[in-house]
Amino acid sequence: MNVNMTPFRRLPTLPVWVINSALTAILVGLWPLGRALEQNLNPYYLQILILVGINIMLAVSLNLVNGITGQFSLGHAGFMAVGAYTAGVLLRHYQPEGGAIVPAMLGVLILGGLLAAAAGLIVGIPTLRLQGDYLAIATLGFGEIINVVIINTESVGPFYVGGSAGLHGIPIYANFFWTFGAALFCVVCVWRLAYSNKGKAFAAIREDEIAAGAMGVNTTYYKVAAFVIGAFFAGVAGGVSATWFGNLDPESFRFMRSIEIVAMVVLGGSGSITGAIVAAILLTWLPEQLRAVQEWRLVIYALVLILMMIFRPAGLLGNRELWPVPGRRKPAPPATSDPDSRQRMMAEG
Amino acid sequence: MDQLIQQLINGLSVGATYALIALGYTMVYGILRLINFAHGEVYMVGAVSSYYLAEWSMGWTHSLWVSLPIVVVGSMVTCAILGFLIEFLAYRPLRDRPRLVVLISAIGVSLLLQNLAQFQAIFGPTPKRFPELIQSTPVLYNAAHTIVLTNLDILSLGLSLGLMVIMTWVVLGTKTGLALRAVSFRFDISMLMGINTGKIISFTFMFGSALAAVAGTIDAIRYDVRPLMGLMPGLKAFVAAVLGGIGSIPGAVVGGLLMGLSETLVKGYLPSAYTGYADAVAFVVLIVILLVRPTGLFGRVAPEKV
Amino acid sequence: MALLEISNLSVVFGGLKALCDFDLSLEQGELVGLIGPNGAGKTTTFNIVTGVYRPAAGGVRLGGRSIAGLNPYQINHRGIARTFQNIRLFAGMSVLDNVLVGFNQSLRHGFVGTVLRTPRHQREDKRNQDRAMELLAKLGLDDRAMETAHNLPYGDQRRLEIARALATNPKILLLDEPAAGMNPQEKIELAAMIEMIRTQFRVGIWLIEHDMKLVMSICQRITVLDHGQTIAVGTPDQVRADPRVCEAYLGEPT
Amino acid sequence: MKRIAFIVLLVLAFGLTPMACKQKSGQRDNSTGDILIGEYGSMTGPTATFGQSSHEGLMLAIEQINAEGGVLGRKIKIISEDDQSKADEAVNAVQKLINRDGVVAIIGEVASKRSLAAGSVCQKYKIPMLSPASTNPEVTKTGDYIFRTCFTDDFQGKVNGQFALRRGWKNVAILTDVNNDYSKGLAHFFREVYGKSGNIVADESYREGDKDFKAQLTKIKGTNPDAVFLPGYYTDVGLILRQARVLGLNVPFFGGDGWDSPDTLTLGDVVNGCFYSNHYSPEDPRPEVQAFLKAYQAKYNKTPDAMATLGYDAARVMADAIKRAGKADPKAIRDALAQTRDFAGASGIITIDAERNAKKPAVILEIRDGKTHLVDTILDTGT
Repeated sequence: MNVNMTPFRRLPTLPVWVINSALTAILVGLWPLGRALEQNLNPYYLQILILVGINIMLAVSLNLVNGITGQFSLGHAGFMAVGAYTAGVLLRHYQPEGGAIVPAMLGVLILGGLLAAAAGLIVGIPTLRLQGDYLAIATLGFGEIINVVIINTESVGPFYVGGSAGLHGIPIYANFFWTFGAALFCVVCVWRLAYSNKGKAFAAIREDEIAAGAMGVNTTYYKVAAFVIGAFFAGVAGGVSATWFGNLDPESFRFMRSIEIVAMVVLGGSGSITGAIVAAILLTWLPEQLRAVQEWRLVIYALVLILMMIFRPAGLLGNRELWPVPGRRKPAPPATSDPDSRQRMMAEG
Repeated sequence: MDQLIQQLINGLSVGATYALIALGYTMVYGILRLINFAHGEVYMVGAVSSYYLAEWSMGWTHSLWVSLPIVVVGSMVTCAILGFLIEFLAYRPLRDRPRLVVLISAIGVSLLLQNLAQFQAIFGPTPKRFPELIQSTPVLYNAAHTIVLTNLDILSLGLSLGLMVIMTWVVLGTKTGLALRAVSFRFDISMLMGINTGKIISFTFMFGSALAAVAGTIDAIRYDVRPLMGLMPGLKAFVAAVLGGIGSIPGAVVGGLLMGLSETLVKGYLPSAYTGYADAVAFVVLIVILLVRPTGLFGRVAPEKV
Repeated sequence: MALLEISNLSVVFGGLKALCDFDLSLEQGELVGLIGPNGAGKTTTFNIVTGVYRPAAGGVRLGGRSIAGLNPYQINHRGIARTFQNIRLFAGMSVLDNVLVGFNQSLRHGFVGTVLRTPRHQREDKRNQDRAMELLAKLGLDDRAMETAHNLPYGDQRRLEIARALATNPKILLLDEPAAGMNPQEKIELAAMIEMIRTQFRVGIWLIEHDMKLVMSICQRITVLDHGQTIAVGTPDQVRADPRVCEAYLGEPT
Repeated sequence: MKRIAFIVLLVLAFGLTPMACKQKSGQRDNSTGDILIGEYGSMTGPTATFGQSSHEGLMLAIEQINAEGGVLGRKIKIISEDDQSKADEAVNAVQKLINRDGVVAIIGEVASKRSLAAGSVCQKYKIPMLSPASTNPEVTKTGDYIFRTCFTDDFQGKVNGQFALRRGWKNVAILTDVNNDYSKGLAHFFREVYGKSGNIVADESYREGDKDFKAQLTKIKGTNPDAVFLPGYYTDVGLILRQARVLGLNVPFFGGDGWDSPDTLTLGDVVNGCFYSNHYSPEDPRPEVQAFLKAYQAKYNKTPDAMATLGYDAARVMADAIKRAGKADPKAIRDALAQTRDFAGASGIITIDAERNAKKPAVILEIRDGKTHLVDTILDTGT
């Protein structure tokens, strides 16, 4: 037998019920873990930890759209705003207490996600006909429109929205458990979508949209699906952040926020889910570490972005994951999410 | 009626800025298919450098005709050098990389320039009024003073149209322009044809940045100078370029003027409660244009799929 | 009625008739060729039939139902699969994944099933993986299953494209210059493989090819196009004897 | 493999090291050494002008206090954090100041929405927060640890409304910044007072960062107002006035303390005959005012704007409270802050009322030939 020829061999994987129960156990375990952290960890580090959780959700969900499906969206913060305002406005209005908190949280987070997903559907169906930069700029425009609408809305019916002053006095119910529970859910969903037979269609669209269509992949459906799922989790992340900070500023959902999230996806390596997580941790931690250098903070942050792109353009992980994925043992070369082969040919002679 | 005419003048005057910035976008995009996200910041640097040049030159001369050329040419040269450096340091090493990577690098450059400019030692965050080089004064007006056209309105409109003509001539009438068109048409082949593509791209960036410097100088004179002034005009000028058909020189100018007009008319004629939405206009226009006619008004018509 | 019926198909690009009144019928298990000089409109014909372009006039019927104007993926679902003149693999994905995308349309579970990893999802995933490996084995690519597609040698990329098309379980397979860039030995193997596909997968094959020897040796019928016009139809021998074909290929007889 | 090791190292270096050496919140010993006071503000971003201005005033005050020997025999040390003009960043900054640096009190922010965001954190950890310039009435309602040394929007809005009525202006147009809650707040309370007997002929808006206002000004001009209420910041006032004059809109403009800046005074002809409400008049002979103006000029070589004055006063009020508290303890400082009575600040005689707001009269200044002239003093808005 030829030893060098190692054809396809299924990686040993645990039975699904084992994995599913393990995930459930982790989810349940987050509660006591969160309580322990909240009691013992310095609140400043807890704050950063929560931000890490929110950013993981944002980066991983955007990765489904930008990295895996190859649709360049710059409107993620807009979807986040939809979820954040849904959760914030409702919780502030109804002020649930006691036993009502848990179902209320679950309700507003899911509702926020669903409304963000609906926004994703409305934006996605027309704009996903566009490609590359045009899509980017259209989604960016959408984010700005959402911002302008919020600034000009004092209230909707009986609900106070706050307009440009922002929304304040949202009860702070989010904690470690909600944040990382939602993040875990998001990561598991995106992971399973990306690395399943069905999810191969997402990557196929990134690689070659015309060929994917000819192979029977309903490209519009999958593109919109990626967009809607991404928007859903952005909405959930927004909801968590609204009820963690207790207040919302419409300015914090403008395109610079979207760009921060895109930076996480690219820095981690487009298409790599664990990469997005690592980058979300790094890019949340780095600015806090840089507080020591005062006014140089953002200058250094900008330089890190540029240097990182020049010296590690495929991101930290390329499109690999931190550990082998079933059916993907051999690492692929850096994915070029660019449909226009011309860009690739632009190597200097 | 007078008010409408005045609003049209206002709109064209705002649009002239967008047009000038859009010209630079269109050049760079036409050749590299790259949204030069830092272009708005180059415009800002143009304004900042013209501010310093004006301060310096007015320290030893009182003649407008000495000062003005120094300011304009000086800031154009500064920005051309900046444009060259940005391309050389932040984009050129990424030439064969996916666009997303280049875009992040561009955003990095943009953030860098914004934050450097906010340093007290460099410029500081506070808006600064331009030294009194040219005052905005009405030159054409009717008896009731209900229609006013200022010298700066005329200057900015004239410059954007004039530069449009010059650029068209450069692209269509010179040897460099021919190479430029070749590179923009087929990058790979033009390289084989012996065109120094690196040089052409540098030229494009320098030219586009110099145009942004002109816009920056005019706006510095008309309004004031601030470190974050490039953000929104940068975005809106890009929308203008797309509206006119990206890659098209007259398209950029027409797109810019149309953007200015539509914004002004929304502010001027919508009921007060809705004028706050004026900033959304640009983006609504953008999305509609992209959906109805992605090639823009003057864009090359893509091969029709029958 | 034949499985694939094309009648009076026409397409216009910017006033230019790229294809004019094209007719064809193709039965299951048949192998029909489409030849013609460069720019004759061969690939355009494929693009219309597979839904990339919309026809200006004429009908395309598959199994008696019109498929003209449908989206590419819908046409693929109806049973037409194709390869491309310039190879369009999912270059960054593994060979196996390329084929698995072809099975995508046969999946019966939704996104929820995927996320929950329901038993049905697991069954389908496993079955498709086995089928994909089986398919790759038939085309001699099984030992390359885990390689990245764009690392494959040229000939293997062509074969992978065919394997991927077959994964969509087509009734009709459209091959666009499968022998382009192959050496004579590879071409012989290709001819054998096409024959194997025709009999084993029981598909009708419609072939665009420049290599006359290959076309003449395996096709049952041949259509010749020139400037969008059909100039000859018939068996290889009839076509070979047609003076207009010689003229189209060799220029005006002097 | 090397790559993974590299990443793990990165994560360790960045993420886990400080996590490991965690410390419990606010358990720093505050009885000796420098007295730590936190400051957070918009040193960068769209409102950096005001953050930096307020910071300069604050640093001047601290420098003076330390030069005089500090308070309680100890020096005051300011730990300054930038929030990039973002509310979320303000929360992070305050979390760091309280829980990592262990400050005993906090000064900030100039913008109300960021004070509201960070104020709830200060309230939670019971660290007194003194805002130099957040004027939204809601800010001090966050809790009993939140104070301010400036006017509130309702007071200043009503002052301007009353002033417009006293001037006998029948028709007034309003031009607000939609992005700015200060501007919107002032306009809101102005309408409440002026709208009762005056006539608001136009109610237009612009957005922070806009530079061309001709569309709105043309529209306003068409309504022939007697005056225009412009409750914005001086960064926009200059642009707006110059454009208004070019368009031939030659009526008086008036606004709030956002106008107060040397930049406004040097505008020349266009600003002649305009009015704004402010905390103090630079002509005020009180020694606190004149000493501050001189010291500021000496240190920064420029005239202070309202933010610098407010930052200066906030720091002095804070130092005074610590002195009266007798110890650098958050609770004691809070109680002392609440007891502030008739403190002679540069921006007026400050008394902290039961709602933890500063009570001080407003002055109306008229700008003529590059100078301000006191035309009115209003303490009670009577509504």
